[in-house]
Amino acid sequence: MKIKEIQDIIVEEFSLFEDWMQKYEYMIDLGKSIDLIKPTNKIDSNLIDGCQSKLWLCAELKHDKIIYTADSEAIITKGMAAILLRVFSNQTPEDILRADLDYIDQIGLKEHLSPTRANGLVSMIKQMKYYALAYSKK
Amino acid sequence: MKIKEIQDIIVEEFSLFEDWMQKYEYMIDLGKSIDLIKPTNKIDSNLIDGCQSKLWLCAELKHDKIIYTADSEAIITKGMAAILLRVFSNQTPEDILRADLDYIDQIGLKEHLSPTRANGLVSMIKQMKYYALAYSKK
Amino acid sequence: MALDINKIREDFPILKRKVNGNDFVYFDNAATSQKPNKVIDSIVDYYKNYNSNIHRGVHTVSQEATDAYEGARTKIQKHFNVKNSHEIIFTSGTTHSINIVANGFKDLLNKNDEIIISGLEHHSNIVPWQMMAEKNSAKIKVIPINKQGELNMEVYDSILNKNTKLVFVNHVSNALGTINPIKEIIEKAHKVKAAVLIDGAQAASHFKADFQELDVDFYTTSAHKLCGPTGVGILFGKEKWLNKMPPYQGGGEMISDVTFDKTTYADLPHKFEAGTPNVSGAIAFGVALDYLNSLGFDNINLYESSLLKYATKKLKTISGLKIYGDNENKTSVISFNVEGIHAYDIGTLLDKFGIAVRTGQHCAQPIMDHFEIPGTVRVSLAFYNTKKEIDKLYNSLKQAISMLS
Amino acid sequence: MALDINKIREDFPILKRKVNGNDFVYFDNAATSQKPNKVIDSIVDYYKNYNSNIHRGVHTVSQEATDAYEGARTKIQKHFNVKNSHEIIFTSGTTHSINIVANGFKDLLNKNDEIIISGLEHHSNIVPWQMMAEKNSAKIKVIPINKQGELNMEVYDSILNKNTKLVFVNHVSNALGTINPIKEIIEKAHKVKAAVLIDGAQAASHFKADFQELDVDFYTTSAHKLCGPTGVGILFGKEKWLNKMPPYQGGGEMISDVTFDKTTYADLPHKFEAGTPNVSGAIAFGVALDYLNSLGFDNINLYESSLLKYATKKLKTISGLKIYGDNENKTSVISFNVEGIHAYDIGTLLDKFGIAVRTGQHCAQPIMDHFEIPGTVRVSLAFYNTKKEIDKLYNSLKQAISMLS
Ligand SMILES: Cc1ncc(COP(=O)(O)O)c(C=O)c1O
Ligand SMILES: Cc1ncc(COP(=O)(O)O)c(C=O)c1O
Repeated sequence: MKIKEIQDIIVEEFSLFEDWMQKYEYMIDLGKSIDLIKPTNKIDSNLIDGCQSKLWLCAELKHDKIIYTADSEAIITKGMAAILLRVFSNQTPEDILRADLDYIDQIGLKEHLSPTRANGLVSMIKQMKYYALAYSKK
Repeated sequence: MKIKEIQDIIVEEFSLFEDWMQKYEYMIDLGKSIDLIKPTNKIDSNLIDGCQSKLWLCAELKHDKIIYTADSEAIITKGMAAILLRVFSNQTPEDILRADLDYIDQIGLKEHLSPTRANGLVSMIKQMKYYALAYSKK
Repeated sequence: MALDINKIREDFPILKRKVNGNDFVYFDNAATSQKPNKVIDSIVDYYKNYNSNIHRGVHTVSQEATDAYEGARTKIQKHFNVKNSHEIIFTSGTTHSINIVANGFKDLLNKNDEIIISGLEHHSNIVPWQMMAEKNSAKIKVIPINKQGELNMEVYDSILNKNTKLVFVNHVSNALGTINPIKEIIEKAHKVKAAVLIDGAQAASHFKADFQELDVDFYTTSAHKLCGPTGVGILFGKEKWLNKMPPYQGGGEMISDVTFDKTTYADLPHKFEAGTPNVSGAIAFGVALDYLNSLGFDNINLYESSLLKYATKKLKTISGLKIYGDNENKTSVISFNVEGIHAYDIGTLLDKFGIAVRTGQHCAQPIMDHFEIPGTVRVSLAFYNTKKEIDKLYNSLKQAISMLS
Repeated sequence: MALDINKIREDFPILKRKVNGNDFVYFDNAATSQKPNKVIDSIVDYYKNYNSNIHRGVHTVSQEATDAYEGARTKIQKHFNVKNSHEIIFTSGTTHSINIVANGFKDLLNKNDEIIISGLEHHSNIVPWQMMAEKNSAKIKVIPINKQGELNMEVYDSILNKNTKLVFVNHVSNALGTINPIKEIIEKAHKVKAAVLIDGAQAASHFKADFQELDVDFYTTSAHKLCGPTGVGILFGKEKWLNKMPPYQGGGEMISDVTFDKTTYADLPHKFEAGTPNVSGAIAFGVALDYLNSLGFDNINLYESSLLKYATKKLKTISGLKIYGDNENKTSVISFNVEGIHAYDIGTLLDKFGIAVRTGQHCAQPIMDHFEIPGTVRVSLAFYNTKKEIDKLYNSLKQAISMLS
């Protein structure tokens, strides 16, 4: 599926929630259910800077697509990471570089992506784009 | 004449002025007319700290009374100094130590004696009192 | 006289706002305090009526500003019972104050000298000494903390010796709220002729310290922690120390004579107040102290203690909740974790309920290392908080935990 | 578009006050500027609605404060056309900014290195270098000034050499108003690989500098000089220099990792922003720039030039009045003496007429020594001043002179 399509699905999913609590419960569930990263990849060199909870990000190229995996000690951060990875992972570097984040705005979670918020997600997105850039030049 | 009497005379004199301009013209005249200090005493060791214009103060004891002399580059400061010396000079150290400055308030020139004003007059008064203290202990 | 909290809350406009649709509950007072109208009004009054650069000005407005600025210094002097007003230096905050002293002692110490820091310190009180020790090779020793988050005074006794030149301890720990036995620390330090700097950033909003009675050598605090504005604080230093220390910054005000060959430094306090100071900030700081004194520190203390007791008792009933530094000598801070849940998650959900707490290391990583935790949730109270707000915290916390478990 | 000065004056509440019974005329703008309502309102808004400590906070109000604070940094970045926002460091003012650089170069220079200072400097720009040179034994050379109060550029060319590591010049002299040829100074310094710090405390309120076009290495200014609040300023530094320099103060924010053994410094700009910054001040600084930009610096410049010309011409008609630094390249400052009369006396009488001027050395004793005078009367103009006010100055000055002669 293309990035835009996945984003639209996510926006639709979130439109069903009636209040922030349902939304957060969903994020927390995402954070809990998804096993995002291989334990062997939970190493310091995969750590993202500037966050209150540890946040790891990994990327590998498979069949011209980047598979991202991530994990966080904080479950809400992990849930947010899951929402980001669902869109970006398993896409071509070029598509990833072109992708925007408007859907995060639309589902009302933009606050988590403020550059001044200490959760590391903005740095994580930057890092994902760097990986995409690196792989696109190969 | 006693300090209090001189102060009363000054207050009376100033009560005749109708506006600040007359008052300042009088001060300036005082500053101009009175030759306050011997040129040989205009030396750095007689300088008062913390003023925009140089201000010198001298004290000597004659017949148990202190004769103060002072001078300043700025004429208004010199005038103010003259008003202060008229009261304090030629008095006994004890009377000087006891004297207050309410008359300056009464003649409406208190602003010149603010401790934060850069004219040195507050330091000069302090210095006059120090001299009085020193002589009273002799 | 008991405080009328509802009336007091009227003084703080921000307490009326909503956060995420809920009434705002501010439990981040250790980070910064909220400001009463009087303080805000004094800033407006300054800028609307008598803003001017101070000192050396002969015009009326400059005089008014100077008098208000120096008047604030006198208020602070009186509040802390300081002997001379020139022993109060206006700084941009505690961090700046501490750096003045660390810089000052750089040249006064050498490699045989030792300084003692407590293990309960905020980064502001660690890094300057490390930077100093890099230059003069003085040795830094640490008073460790025990399980209750208190200083181990036996170790203090054992590391204190005739080479000790300085002891640095905060009055109240920002991460745990522990009140340190500063009187005892000072007395013992003075026996070996060491100077003592007390970092009062967390203490000054809770109690009134008497510097002469404490016989403290240096004391620092920030206005923004005690209902005053940002960007201003003080360094108190005994005259003899301030005279001994070299100036920290060069600039206007702090010199009495400048030529290209040589510069003579001005008298205290100007020697340490280079450049245009935060005039409106200093004045508003004085107004903040007036405000707090009008409530009365005894009253503040009494009320805050009862709040702390109430909150501690209530939070402890939550299963899996662990308070760090749960000791008898503490004030207004509850630092905790809930088993299996990350502090960040709790903070994020509490915010959704309108409750502001701080999460993380609280600039005190060594304390976190001591407890082997990445951080805590910190609830810090002020006199304008209420039991009702604590109830709301309790309920929201329970709900957050159930969402996160 | 010409400025509507009467409308602009409505923005400045202080201009409506009386001084000694007269309309207040403020000609002490080089000491500090007055503040428009928008700036004052932004401070009130901050404290009433979203005051909080910034960075690392996860709660909404902390986020709002952080966003506004960082937003102010971005405004400043754009205003001065700076490449990276982290090249803008918030400080407590120009003096602090300059001291960061002086401290930073302390370890980067040794006794064979030379630094060049202009003879037109404010004390803030002299003393830090003297303090630095005492430590690293670098040599300080001075660009002398000529009779018109301009820098002697021939001497500059002759003292600039491959040992020159730093050149420090103010953009505009506070004592005389001279605009220095900083573009030329920077270009020549770069040819010998020296860095250049421009002190823009007096310039930034009059014109908009483009730091990338100037290719300047460091630039400093204070908010209070450009319609912003006291207690905040900036240091601009090129990334490569800021990375090279050691931090100035230790404390919270400026470290990324603290243990008692070792501390790792945080990234720019935090490395130089230890402790709680002047949050409300930084935000209001941004608002002040917005305000000035809404008037337009070209308009401000044009209007101020015409005011200066008018005032200069008028004052020159007074016999015995001598202007120092009466040259072509100057802005908004008239520094003068009247023969046989002390500056202090003129300042005192003008104040009685409600007119605020500054008298004395203006923190620039070397310039006074150059002209062999104890000080001057300094009239410094801003865009909210009017020709009518200059007429009033002229008349009052004439009257003062007649009283004093
Ligand atoms: C040219 C110049 N440099 C530096 C300064 C110092 O600025 P501040 O006092 O805001 O630190 C001033 C202010 O008077 C100045 O005019
Ligand atoms: C104990 C302690 N010391 C020092 C500081 C630093 O104060 P400031 O950030 O106002 O410089 C703080 C503030 O967080 C603190 O809590």
